[in-house]
Amino acid sequence: MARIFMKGCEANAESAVRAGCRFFAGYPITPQNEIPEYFARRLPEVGGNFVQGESEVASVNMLYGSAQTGTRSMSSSSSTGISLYSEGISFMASARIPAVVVNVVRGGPGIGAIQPAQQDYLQATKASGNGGFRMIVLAPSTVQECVDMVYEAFDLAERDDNPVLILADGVLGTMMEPVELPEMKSDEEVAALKAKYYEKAIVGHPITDRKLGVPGSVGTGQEIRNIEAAAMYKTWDKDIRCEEYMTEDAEIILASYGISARISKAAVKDLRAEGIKAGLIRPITVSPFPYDVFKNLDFDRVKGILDVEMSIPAQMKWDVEYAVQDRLPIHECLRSGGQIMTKEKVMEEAHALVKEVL
Amino acid sequence: MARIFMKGCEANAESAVRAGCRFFAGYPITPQNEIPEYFARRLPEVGGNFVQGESEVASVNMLYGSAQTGTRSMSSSSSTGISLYSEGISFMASARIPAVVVNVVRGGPGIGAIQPAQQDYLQATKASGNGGFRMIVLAPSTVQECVDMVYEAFDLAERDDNPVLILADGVLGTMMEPVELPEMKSDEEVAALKAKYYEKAIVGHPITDRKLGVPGSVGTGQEIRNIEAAAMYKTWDKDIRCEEYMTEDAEIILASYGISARISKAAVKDLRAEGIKAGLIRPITVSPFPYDVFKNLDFDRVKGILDVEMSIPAQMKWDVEYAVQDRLPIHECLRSGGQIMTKEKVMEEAHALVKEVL
Amino acid sequence: MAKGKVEIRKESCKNCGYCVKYCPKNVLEIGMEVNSKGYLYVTAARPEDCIGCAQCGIMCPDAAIEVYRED
Amino acid sequence: MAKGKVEIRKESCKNCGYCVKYCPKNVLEIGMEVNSKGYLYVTAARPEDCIGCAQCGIMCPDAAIEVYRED
Amino acid sequence: MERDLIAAGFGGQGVMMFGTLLAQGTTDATDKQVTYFPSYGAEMRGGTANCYVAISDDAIGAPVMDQVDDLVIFNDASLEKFIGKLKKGGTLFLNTSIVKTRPDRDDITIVEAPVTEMALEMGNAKVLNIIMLGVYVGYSQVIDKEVILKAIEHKIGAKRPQLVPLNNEAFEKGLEIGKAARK
Amino acid sequence: MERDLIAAGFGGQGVMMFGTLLAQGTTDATDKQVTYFPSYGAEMRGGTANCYVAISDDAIGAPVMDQVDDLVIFNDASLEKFIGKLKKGGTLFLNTSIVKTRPDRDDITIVEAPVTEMALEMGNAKVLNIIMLGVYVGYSQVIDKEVILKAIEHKIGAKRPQLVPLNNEAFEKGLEIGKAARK
Amino acid sequence: MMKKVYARTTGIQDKVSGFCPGCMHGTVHKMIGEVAEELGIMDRLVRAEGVGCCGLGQNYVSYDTTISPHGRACAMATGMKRSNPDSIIYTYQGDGDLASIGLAETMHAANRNENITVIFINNGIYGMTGGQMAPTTLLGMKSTTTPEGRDPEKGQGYPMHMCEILNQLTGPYYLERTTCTDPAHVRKTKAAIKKAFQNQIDGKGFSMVEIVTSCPTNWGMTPLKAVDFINSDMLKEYPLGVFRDRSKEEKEAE
Amino acid sequence: MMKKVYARTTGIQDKVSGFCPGCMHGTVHKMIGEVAEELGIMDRLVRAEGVGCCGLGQNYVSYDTTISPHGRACAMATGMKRSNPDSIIYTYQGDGDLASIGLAETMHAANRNENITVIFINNGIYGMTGGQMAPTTLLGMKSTTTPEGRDPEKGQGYPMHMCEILNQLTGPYYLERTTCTDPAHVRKTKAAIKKAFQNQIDGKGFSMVEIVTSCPTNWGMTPLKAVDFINSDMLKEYPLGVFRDRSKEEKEAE
Ligand SMILES: Cc1ncc(C[n+]2csc(CCOP(=O)(O)OP(=O)(O)O)c2C)c(N)n1
Ligand SMILES: Cc1ncc(C[n+]2csc(CCOP(=O)(O)OP(=O)(O)O)c2C)c(N)n1
Ligand code: SF4
Ligand code: SF4
Ligand code: SF4
Ligand code: SF4
Repeated sequence: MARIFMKGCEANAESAVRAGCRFFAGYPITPQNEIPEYFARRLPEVGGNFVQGESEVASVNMLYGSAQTGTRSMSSSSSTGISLYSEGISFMASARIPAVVVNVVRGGPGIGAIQPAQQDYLQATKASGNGGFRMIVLAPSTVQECVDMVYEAFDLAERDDNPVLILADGVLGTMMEPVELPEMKSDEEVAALKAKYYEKAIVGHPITDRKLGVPGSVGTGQEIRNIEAAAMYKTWDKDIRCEEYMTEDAEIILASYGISARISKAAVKDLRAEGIKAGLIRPITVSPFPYDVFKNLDFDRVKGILDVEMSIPAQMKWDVEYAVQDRLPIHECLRSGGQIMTKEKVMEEAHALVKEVL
Repeated sequence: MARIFMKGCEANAESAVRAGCRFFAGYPITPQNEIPEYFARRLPEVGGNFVQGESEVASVNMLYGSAQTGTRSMSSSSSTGISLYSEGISFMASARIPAVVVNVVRGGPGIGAIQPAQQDYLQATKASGNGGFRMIVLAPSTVQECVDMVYEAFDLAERDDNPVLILADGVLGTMMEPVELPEMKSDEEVAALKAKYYEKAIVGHPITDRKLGVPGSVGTGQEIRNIEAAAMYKTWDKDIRCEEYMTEDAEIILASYGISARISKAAVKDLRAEGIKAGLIRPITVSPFPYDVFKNLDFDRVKGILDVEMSIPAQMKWDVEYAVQDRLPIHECLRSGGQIMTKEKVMEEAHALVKEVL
Repeated sequence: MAKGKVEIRKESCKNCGYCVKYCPKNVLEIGMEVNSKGYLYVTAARPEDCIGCAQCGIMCPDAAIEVYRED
Repeated sequence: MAKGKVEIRKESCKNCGYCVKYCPKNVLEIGMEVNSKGYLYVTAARPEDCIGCAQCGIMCPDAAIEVYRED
Repeated sequence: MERDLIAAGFGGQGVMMFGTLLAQGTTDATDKQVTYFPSYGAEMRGGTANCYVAISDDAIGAPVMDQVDDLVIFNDASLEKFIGKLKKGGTLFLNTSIVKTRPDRDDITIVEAPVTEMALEMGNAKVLNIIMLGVYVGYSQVIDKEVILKAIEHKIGAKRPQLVPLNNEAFEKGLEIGKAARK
Repeated sequence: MERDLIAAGFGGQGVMMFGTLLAQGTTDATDKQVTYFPSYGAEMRGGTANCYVAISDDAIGAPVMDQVDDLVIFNDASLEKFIGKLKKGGTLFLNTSIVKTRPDRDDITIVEAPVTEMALEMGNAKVLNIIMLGVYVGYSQVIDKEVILKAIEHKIGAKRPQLVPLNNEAFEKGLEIGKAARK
Repeated sequence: MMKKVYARTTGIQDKVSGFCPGCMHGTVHKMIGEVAEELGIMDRLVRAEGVGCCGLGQNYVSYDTTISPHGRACAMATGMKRSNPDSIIYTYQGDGDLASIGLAETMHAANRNENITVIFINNGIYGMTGGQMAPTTLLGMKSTTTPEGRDPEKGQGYPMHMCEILNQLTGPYYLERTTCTDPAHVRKTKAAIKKAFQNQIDGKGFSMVEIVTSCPTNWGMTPLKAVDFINSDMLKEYPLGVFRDRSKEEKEAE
Repeated sequence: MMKKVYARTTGIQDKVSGFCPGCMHGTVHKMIGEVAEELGIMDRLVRAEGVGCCGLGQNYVSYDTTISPHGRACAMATGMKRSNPDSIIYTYQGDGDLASIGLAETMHAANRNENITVIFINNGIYGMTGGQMAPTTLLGMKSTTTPEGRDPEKGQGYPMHMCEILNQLTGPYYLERTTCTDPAHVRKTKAAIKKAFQNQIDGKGFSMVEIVTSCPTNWGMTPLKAVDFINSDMLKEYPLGVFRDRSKEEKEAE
């Protein structure tokens, strides 16, 4: 496969098109503008529809509408815009509608800063809206992973009848890297996907086969639906994905996801070069979270954890603590508000940890 | 003080007025309609302003606007409406604006059911919007507590320059109970509160003392602001509140908040009557969460925990697990989607737990 | 003989009175019996006067009335 | 002698050309020097022609021009 | 001691007023703890309406109960829905004007009253709930009759004082039936 | 081996094009790993613009670095902002037409070129970045000159083929300066 | 032999609706079904439902139905229609839904001339939540949030005229306001609904029928009194008529 | 002796603005300051800022300023004005902010006749995010989301005329559209802004001045070419004028 030098946002969008995505609705917001802009050019070429929503609230509901037809559908936004998606995402999760949403995170809270951040972790993994629903949340750390994860996300969404979130960040959105693109699904394949969804689609049946889209129910209905959803979430154990790098003999562990993990990995190499037995645990699915990888650490060998994220206060650290409990000191290596994590910063904090625990 | 028989929503609103609240903006949604309706009648009487926003998004931003003048300001909504508050709440937390928001939770996710639920726990405590900000979240379990907490919430909000959330539910919103109302702040006291806030207010200064409301910053500003906010959150340890009922010698612990806790308490009494050594831990502040109360349990004596909430999947259980770790079995006693927890259900699940662990 | 006929689904009737008011022949009346939803439902008090004009059916919000006419 | 005078804050000028175009006396010109933001800024090439009409000042989006006139 | 009650019927039968008068009256006239919880469907009219009232000397736990001491039923649908929630030995109050079925239980007491008919006889169909309240208080003796008369004054008198005598009369009528059933 | 670079200047000086041509060219012509990260202020114009390029034989870690091998500077503000990020022994490429100050460091090499003036002489102020790219490639020899010529063809030629010869010429001019500075 | 001249439409299920006595939501649901039968589109019909008493229709109608977040029906319908152009999509929305929280979604769908049909129930009040002020509430009308009557001097605003407002946009194809106060008006409303669906079938674009109806429950009136109130008060504020009909313009241009 | 006849207003700080060369955001910021000086309200002035290039003014103006979520400035200003009636509150919003995401907030504030002043910068495009289509983008105009030019046949909608739309509401007190293409128009714009603030001082209610401006950067034109484009194209779609002036009506009624 040929390498193509692409911007993260555009690679995301192209990959979605290749996966059969034929509908995108979204609203401009930095640093993800190139996603809608790419779809605006690209979707008409493949007979799909691009709509610039009048707002994020409108966009997420256009997504919700389109997804109910069985057309592979996607939207993207960033941080403050994703807050406006809360209600719509909650509706889709309640009505069990598959769709793919990308959050190219920027500095927050509030309008924050247009520069990259990882400040939406708890929102993404614990509560992207009211009602306690959950989503599979994938966290890429390279443009290639953006491409691969978006491509796969549609399958996961349809498997579970649930929205899937890609938790990217402004670095991944705006940086360029060589990528290999997945194969383009043919028109027939795209049509077949839609046909396969027909029984679950809310749109397009004769009255003899009437469907009702249900983001809520009266009586005991809602409880039953919540029980079903909870049971489905339990099946996600098998979907947990996690990269472990040089952890076999590690004495300190860097815990990090997404863009920070990539930087941490470079730091691990440098630490090893210095003779420090460092390793990296990178949750690839941040929801479901790979708690067991942390729980199963050899707590006699490992002496400390460095939580590396572009968020203040720390957020993923919470999940790490949940797993590790009081068994290890967990230090923080944080940047925030659009300040990008650097290898130098990670090295500095890692040295501080080493000094304390080794 | 005289007992007055009042509906939860109305008691909430009256208490706010007595605390000096002079602005309310909100949008109708069951089961909290009586809050805006009460304010619509009451605020004009005390020279305050009631605005029926055209939507939740408009309402939360009216709140944001009013709060920046130093006028005690409040809003309320329910579940799916609270999702639409996400962006506005995140802005207020970022700009460090004090305001009080009440969520009278109903069944979710999505539009859910108009009946009572506790389905918004993780959203309330972990991510009421983008950006990783936090709020103090108070969880009343009686109408009297609604009254007391709303009254106090304004002080907390102003102390921290941060929004405060009251996490109620549809039972508390619609039930009637006798309550004692707190004293009415005089016009002078209300004016003094506003005057005291003048230095922090964004609205109302001459250009020599110009103020800028900042829900975000460029350069390193946002990171600095996040560091300051994170430091402020750390001061909340002193604010943690938790009710412990018959825990001294308890062998099983019911963990529950809000309306479910009240029901659990009745169950504890009945269990004790049966000779079962049960106790109740009720987080009153669900954020910050009383982790230490759980961590400091005597794990030799206590044999199991029953997590009682009106949410499926369980949500507060997550916080309990975070504290208790693998040291005790944690069973679930859940209702959801508008089905109200009953003492009978709690007894049944408690018996099952007892059977297994005692 | 009547030129028309109304069939009333008594369970659907909610006693709004529209059909009674708009029947040009004064055929219908609110009856004295309650359906399972607790409404006193409409009956054709003077069926012989019905001309099958369907005004009642058109006005009924609850589709409680079907109308027949001499062919 | 000139009846008017312009004072130009060279750091504020962004070389949009509005003042040059709307000056009725053709007093102003884009100069050949760059300010610290990298813009070639405006200068009064023919100050003696200035009548102090303030058209340039009014048009300048960046409030880079203040205008004086003979009293 | 806690005494729990569910009242249930159609929307429009005054079920909620039944509950509020009882709860309001008890709050005003006693030191007891009281909770009142109303429950509606999404429909504004014609749906079901029911409410839960608890009266107790101590703090009240659940404002919504699975098992109650008293059940006040205004229509058949509600009987079917709620009969399972009546405790063994509990009392069922039935509006026999409307409710045609009878529960298949012999561990409860049934107090019957044709309150719809009685109300129609009194010339105002709306007071059926007040008659039933009389029946309930007369039979259960859970509170003094004055408590309710005051509550009527307070809640109904505030907006429509002209209706107070009629409601008092309705209440007394029910009270008689209730007392009679006690024997 | 990884080689990292920051290029920085005003918006409008073609800083981003400098970085993309380098990164795009390297991707197309080699097997190396490449990352390019652009960074802007909120303003559309007149703000600062800078970009980070990493070229490496292995997987690249941080696409944004605190310490780089090469620093390409187009104005004074950028020099002040970024000089601290240049590694000991690194190379600083300066647009001397604009940059008047000089850094207070003796642990680096400075390659100077008056690229704004040169571009003006060539009749198109916009090619200053391409000249600088020539200087950079000529001096660093990080890639073959053909790689950039192809990239110019590819990126600039696609939209404005008429500009390719001018850009090629600009690149060659820079290349000469760069090569000369090597000696 | 008697022939059925008025039949219950197959567009509604064999159920009793959840609407209050006399509520014209029922009337309109019935008509939509009748129109779908007459146009032969029943099996292509899809409803994007607003939130409110509108929502009580979800288990009453017999075709595909989906529930949008409050106010967002037009956005949802946009996504549905773009991805399933063969379906006939209509939104069904109350005044709170369409004109308050959903104002932007409604207007922008109209401005894009989305090929959808909008049925707008203007009953001057919030129904399901219990009688709060709507954008269409008449001046002086009491609601639970304007307990002394809507008063613009108190910052409570003025009645909003959606047909007139949408008519300021170039986008929409057809805009008409009707009512259901007597059989003649019901027939007119049905004709308007039919036209609105026909436009969609023909690919013409955005059609809205605004129907002035009653909410006897929250108006605190009997159904018949409420009809009188429509005639005496509502229609004064909301005059009936066709506000936009591009098909007419097209014909005239021919 | 020379007298200063055109001075830099104290309404802006001693800084260089972040706006692009020739961007009329700067012109308007300046005028607002001048008007505030002339009306003596500088120390009461408060700005509720929209998101967009508007926001670049936050550290440029010299009085109280607060940033609303994108599109919600009119809602925020409502809360501010209700709770601080003595402050003079204005919103400053672009076309994406006011007419796209914030359409409902803008219209409902107008409908309530909130006593605020709205300064609306109509430059036909999204500025800060890099040139996406705005509701006011002209037909045929290229943007990054309409790469082949805005085309209603592709469901991209039509230019929206906010003065005309708001004029359908009973609420607003004053609506005018102006431009800044030459000194005479700049003066007219300033007069309109002054009137809009005077109305607020007098408690009259909602005033909006829509100013047709350029975005040279995203239009891809030099500032001067962009001025020509306003005159040749924008003003054809957006005619200047007073659309509503209740003070005139009041005078006539006297
Ligand atoms: C986001 C959100 N806000 C509020 C509500 C509560 N709510 C349900 S229906 C309704 C309004 C109903 O009024 P209208 O749209 O006029 O319809 P009607 O009931 O009169 O038919 C509201 C506000 C909701 N479900 N979702
Ligand atoms: C909720 C939200 N959505 C999107 C954005 C991104 N955004 C910033 S400015 C802007 C639009 C700018 O356009 P306009 O309102 O026309 O103002 P201009 O920049 O042209 O002055 C957008 C969409 C945001 N900040 N918040
Ligand atoms: S119109 Fe229908 S619902 Fe109304 S009274 Fe007649 S049959 Fe009953
Ligand atoms: S108008 Fe102002 S910014 Fe433009 S060229 Fe003249 S002085 Fe410079
Ligand atoms: S509340 Fe009003 S709108 Fe809703 S069903 Fe009843 S009458 Fe109709
Ligand atoms: S991008 Fe456009 S609107 Fe924004 S400052 Fe530049 S010229 Fe002005």
